[in-house]
Amino acid sequence: MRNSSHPITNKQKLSFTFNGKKYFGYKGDTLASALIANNVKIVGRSFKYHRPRGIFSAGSEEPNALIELGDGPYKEPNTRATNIELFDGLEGSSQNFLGSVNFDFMAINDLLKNFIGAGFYYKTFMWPRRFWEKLYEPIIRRAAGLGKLSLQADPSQYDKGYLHCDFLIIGSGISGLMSALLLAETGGEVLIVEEDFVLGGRLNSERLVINGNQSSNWIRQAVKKLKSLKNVRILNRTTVFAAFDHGIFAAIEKKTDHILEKSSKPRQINWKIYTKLCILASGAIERSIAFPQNDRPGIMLAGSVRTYANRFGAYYGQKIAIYTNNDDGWRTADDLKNMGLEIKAVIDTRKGIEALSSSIPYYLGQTITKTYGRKGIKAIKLSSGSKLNVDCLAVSGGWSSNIHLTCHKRGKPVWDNNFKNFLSGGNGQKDKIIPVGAARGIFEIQNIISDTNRVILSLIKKLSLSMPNRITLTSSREQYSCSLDLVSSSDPSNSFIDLQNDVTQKDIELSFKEGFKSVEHLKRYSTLGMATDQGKTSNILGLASMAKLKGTNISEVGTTIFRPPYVPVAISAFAGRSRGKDFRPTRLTPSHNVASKRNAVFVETGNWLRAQWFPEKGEKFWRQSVDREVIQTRNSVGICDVTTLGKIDIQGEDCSEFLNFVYTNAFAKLPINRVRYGLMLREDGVAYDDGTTARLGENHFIMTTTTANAPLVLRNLEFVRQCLLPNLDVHLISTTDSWAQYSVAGPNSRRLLQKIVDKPKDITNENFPFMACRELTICGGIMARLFRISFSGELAYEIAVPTQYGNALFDALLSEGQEFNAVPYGTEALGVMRIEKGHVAGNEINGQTTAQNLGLSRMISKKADSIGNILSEREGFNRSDIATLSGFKPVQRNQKLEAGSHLISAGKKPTMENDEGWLSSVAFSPTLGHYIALGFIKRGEKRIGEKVCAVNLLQNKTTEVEIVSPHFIDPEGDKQRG
Amino acid sequence: MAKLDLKIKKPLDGYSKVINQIKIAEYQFDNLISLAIPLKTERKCKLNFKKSLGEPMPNIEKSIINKSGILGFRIGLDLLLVCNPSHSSFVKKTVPSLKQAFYITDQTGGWCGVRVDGDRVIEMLERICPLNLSQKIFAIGDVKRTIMDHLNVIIFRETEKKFVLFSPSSSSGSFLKSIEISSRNI
Amino acid sequence: MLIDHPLLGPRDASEFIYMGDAKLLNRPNWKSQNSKTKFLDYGYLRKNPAGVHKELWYHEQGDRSWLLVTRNTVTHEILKVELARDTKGK
Amino acid sequence: MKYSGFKVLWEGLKGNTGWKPLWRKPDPKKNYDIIIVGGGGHGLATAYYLAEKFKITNIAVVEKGWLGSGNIGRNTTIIRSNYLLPQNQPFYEFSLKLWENLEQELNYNSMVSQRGVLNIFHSDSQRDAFVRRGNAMLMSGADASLLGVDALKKLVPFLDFQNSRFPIKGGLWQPRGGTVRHDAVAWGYAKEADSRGVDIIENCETTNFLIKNGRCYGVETTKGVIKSKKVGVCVAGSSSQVMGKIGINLPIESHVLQAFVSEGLKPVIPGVITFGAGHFYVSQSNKGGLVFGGDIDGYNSYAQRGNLPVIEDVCEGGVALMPMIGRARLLRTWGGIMDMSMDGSPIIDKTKIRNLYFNGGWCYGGFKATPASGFCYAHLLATDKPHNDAKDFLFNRFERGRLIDEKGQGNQPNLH
Repeated sequence: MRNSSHPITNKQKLSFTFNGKKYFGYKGDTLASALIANNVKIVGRSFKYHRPRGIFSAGSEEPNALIELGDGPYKEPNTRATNIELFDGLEGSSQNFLGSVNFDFMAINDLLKNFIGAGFYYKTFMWPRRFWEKLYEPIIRRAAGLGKLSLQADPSQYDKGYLHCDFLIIGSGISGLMSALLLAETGGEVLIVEEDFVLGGRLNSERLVINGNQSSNWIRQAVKKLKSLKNVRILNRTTVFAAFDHGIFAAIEKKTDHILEKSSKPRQINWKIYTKLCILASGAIERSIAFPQNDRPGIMLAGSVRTYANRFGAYYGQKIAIYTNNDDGWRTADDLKNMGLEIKAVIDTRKGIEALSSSIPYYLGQTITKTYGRKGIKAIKLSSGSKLNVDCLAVSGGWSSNIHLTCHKRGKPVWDNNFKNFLSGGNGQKDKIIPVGAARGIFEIQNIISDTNRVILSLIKKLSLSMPNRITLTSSREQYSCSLDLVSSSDPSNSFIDLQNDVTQKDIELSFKEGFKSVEHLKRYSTLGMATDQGKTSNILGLASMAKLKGTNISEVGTTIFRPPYVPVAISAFAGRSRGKDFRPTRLTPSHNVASKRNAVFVETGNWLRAQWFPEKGEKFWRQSVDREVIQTRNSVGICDVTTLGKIDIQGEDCSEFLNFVYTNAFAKLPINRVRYGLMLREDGVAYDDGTTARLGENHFIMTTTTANAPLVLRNLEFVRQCLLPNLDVHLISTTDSWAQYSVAGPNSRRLLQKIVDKPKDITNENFPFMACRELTICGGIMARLFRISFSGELAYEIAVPTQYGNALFDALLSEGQEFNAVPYGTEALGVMRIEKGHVAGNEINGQTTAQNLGLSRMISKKADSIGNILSEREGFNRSDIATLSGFKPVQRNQKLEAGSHLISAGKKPTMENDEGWLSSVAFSPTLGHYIALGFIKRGEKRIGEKVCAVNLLQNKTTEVEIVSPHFIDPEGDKQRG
Repeated sequence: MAKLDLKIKKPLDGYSKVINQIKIAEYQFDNLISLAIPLKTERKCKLNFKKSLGEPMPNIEKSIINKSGILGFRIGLDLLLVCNPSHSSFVKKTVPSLKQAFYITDQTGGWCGVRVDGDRVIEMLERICPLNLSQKIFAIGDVKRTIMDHLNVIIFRETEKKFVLFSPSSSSGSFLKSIEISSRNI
Repeated sequence: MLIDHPLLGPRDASEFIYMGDAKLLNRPNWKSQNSKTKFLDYGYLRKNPAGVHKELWYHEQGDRSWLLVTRNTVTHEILKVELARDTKGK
Repeated sequence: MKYSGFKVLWEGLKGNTGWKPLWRKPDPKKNYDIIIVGGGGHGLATAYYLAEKFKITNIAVVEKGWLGSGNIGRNTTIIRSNYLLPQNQPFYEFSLKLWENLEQELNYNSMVSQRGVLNIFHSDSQRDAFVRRGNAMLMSGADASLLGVDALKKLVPFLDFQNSRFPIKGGLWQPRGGTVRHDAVAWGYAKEADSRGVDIIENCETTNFLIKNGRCYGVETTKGVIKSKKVGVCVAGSSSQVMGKIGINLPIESHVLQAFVSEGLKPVIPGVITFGAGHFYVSQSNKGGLVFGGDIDGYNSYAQRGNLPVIEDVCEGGVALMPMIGRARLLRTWGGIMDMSMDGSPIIDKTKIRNLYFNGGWCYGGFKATPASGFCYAHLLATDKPHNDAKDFLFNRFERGRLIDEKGQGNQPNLH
């Protein structure tokens, strides 16, 4: 119910639905506070036993109230009601039930608890073997899991961002705000990040007095001051969820989650924060106590009951008992009593303490042995035997410093026996995280104020920054001490340790009995702390329980560590904008526009889009276009954009020595204006890349690489330049994007180019023979480079112009080529022609093949050192039976070949032992009228003419093929020299 | 033979747009060349640079602009970029002069410039640029190279709220989209 | 991670490419005795310490320099960053 | 202890009082026939097969931390035998066959779940490579099929077939691949090795090897000296550290591989799906979490944790491949230390010290290899001869130039 005099009731009224029913709340509510105010008791079902569960906490530690938020593609499962800022039109529903949340058929599991305790599934479901996937597992899978995904693409937008600061302050409670005020005075950049939509942290939930006024006054002043400072930035609705190396933190900002209208702005922003230091003012999280039937709706953390009452005016019940092992529980009793609610009793597990409130009935040294009310607590029974009728039980097992982030770099928490609490242990490295306030294990406000002053001022002193004055605040006085009475001894199978994963005291006992005693084994066997809350409210209970069983204490038992993220974060938020078509950038070639106009079909080649073929009217099938492009090129002239090949400008006095070293073959004696084919190995002697390198001047070369390897080759060349041969004068510039380059191939290529170049005589066969190159001008003075190289085996050139002219040149070549019936061709025709000619490409140089495999071993010069030279001499590279590059034709010429088929000698079975090689590249050759292939087969060069089987078991196909030379056309190279 | 006229195509065809008060426009230039400093000739190159461009050769991550509006960026220990927006004698005079000391590579077509200008530019850049944009770290006239949205970008700060971003021309469409989305998302 | 580039200051590690053990700087002489053994050692064997490690990083999305980084492989703390070519000169 | 459905019922009725520890916690004896250094999946499997198949039971497994605390306890649980190379494929197929009977053999339900492994391809040359690989699988007796887009639309309709940057062109499908509940594998092997007399000694770190005249005769540990006739090292992730104690450098670097799990969700992912145009693979655990991963961080590390760029890269791949997972939340990330070898393949071999054996270099493929690795290592330890299916996993392959480079990346471990 709602306290009608609470200030929240003056705010805007909001309507929302939960499980299809309409309710009202106020601006400033969370979904959880609004549900409590509307007397919604059961919000979900537990993971395993499907027990009815209510809201348990008021923050991101919530184990029970996981709901499905939104509808259709916006549906978001497993959302913690305690973290959802209420908005008008919100739609939420419970999850993980069969039937309805109030009547769940799966609750049968609760009755089977004895048979399906920790790890039961390891001991059964093994027979018969086939039944696992067919029967047992599908049942288990359907029963497990929490919410449902919509199965539709996430329609929201997400973004990322980068923030830099000197001081990152996580949390805006009193210690966070004080730290910010102090550190801001040093002039450093301060970034305050607050998970909640309001600033102030715990102060919002308490009735504390600061400087004689309600603490909210002080928050207002502090925030106002901070907002006025230029060097302070505040992000609310933002959770720092992970700490990484060297002061890098990740935070998720909920930008539009609290707005119903689907905004065009991103829903969430994943900030990467770079900071010199982090002040961790993340407060503390209350823990539960394990006792029989401690999971009923209406049993809540005491601090959360207080939060709902103080901050939201929302009461879960009106007859309240408090069960505590520490002083803080009593404060809840006081606050609620002051609001006029009936406090049935404070039950404090501690004997021999002074009652902390005289006006409230209390029981000291007693425990709760039983609770009543399956769908909402009705009564509790004490160890003394008395039974109290209650409609809400506030439980406090003490407070745990919220040190999640300090564990992300594997910092081991250390046990503080004083406050029964794990503190940040650091991890021996400068991890740049400095806890303050409750996160540092200081729980009383007057001490938090003095300690925060002390910690931050000494930090400022250590950093030799300008010293601010300490902040003098007077406050209410708090008192806190805590016991470790966390686990009940009766009815262990109904005493819940981990509410979300339904881990009971009995499960801990069973783990112990079966030898799973180390904390890690306990976690893995019982699933303690492995739910979506990472056991924020329960881990200590499990450890206390194990300590009790082992007869030792918690610090001996140790703890598992928290792993990032602090709260679960949408996978989309990590992807940001890099999804769909924007998953990776798209690179377009200079001829892209012209090609689009000619209806080219494009293909992804790495990040490039290249024209694959250019369909013409009436062509229905890709092969028709490709065959035409090949034939037209071989008969006359074709033009293909080859800009994507890597181009590296190499200049310097020692270029030729450098090239001799990075290629296996020699380049020093390459004359100016000539091109040479080069082979690169990796240092392990395996073939790496190939391409042509042209010499434009004494100290100037242009290297080409394959498209795929362009950045890698540059990286390796830079390695050689800087790390292996730093005394050479060599400079490397990638010019892939700077030059548009087109292959002009076919018998009419020279005639076409002669129409373009400014001095046609310069490129006659005599002046410009095969493997010549030259810088020249075209079209009336435009700088260009011409290379007489041929991938297709035809008379062919590659012509390069500065990229800005590329589009126009492609157009010009096609229009000037009309008289020759010039054709643009795409990567498919390019591939067909190179296979016909027997040139290798990525399918052949795949990182596994050697120069020897490729039949290029003679290219490894033994006159000079080169990368990979020595290790290519190893025995395994030079065995007589290695597979070598060969050509293959189907014996029945009308048969199709498939790349990836394996080669088996005729009459042998297709087994691994009989495997002799494979087909690497296959094409239909329109020139020859049948399929052809390049491939590798053992001793291929000696087996020309032999017939073997190309086996494609995936298609259950065997094709007889003949081993031939890889050069299917013009093996003597007359055409390219013509 | 009929003389063919090859028309220049700028990567973004002269794009210009205002989104959320941020002016986004293709930064056009006539020439962009890189200068590599030959091994152990830093002194000679410094003299040549001063002589050719009239300004001292900048230190790494710093820039100069000369009276003809020509920009010089030092992007590596032995590497500079020189960008000529529109000065007419650049190719005929400046380049041959620089050639006497440096190795020159023409990169005019290789890079695409985008100028972003406006009060909210920092907010926008925060969404894609991992660098610290505080003027204490990234002063006016500084030039840095980094990665934005998977792309290599050279970022040059002209004023407090005005930057020029150079990215590879082949992917300039994707990069422009990144800038547009960033501007829209703030 | 952040790598404090000796010329450019701290830069996000995502601008860099990792190569590995700095022994790769010391390529054997191909004409030396046992050159094959030396190349095998150079190419394949690693000390791989749990602790301080000298390693090579390439500032691919930056100034294209190869860096020699001294880093602890257990804590990831970076102790020293140098230009690889400078250390070669020494 | 024999487990069964009946036993679970019976114990349930009795209040679960009769369960016993899965393995003893013995103190080390002075002498053993064989000591296995490393109580992870491979070490425990080795001990089990030595006892079961080679009838050698006087064995100690010494483990630095808690049993199963290495990569068996922090992997993404995938089993498959979709390898290309003849040195690998038969070995992994052998392993898959052992997985298929493991639960019955160990009387422990490790939830071997053969729901299939799918590798998506996005280009013609990727398809060519997958065809070659699929044929290698079939030739070594494994199962494989090539699925076209239509088949994929039926099998995994939630992939982005419409709007993806790199279009989905098909997939290589191995129906017998799947997942296993990883911790339970260690526990099952431990239980059965223990019941055959193997001493599993936890919290017992090997500090040195006892070596005399080039022969190893035991180990020094934090629980004292333990002698044995043979010592088998099986500590992938820490191989260099352990072998470094006697000055042996390995062709191995240690790298961190991160893994991720989402919050629990009702079943959506049928088997294992691997993206071919980025770094992302995913399966869904029986508890409902999407278990996913990608590439290693790429730098040498013993930290068992990683950094943000890889998390982003993996999630980008995930959302690109199947945009419906976008609203699922990442719950937990963690990291394991990988023995990244110089050609991406493992080593099961003798060392230059007599009676000292080595098993490591599993890169991030070690989990699926667990049974076969244990079996083959047991074979080597018992007979001094390599098992036929692991006969190429030798140290000297680097010297001989007989590399087993499945990915074709050469001697750069962080690329494998």
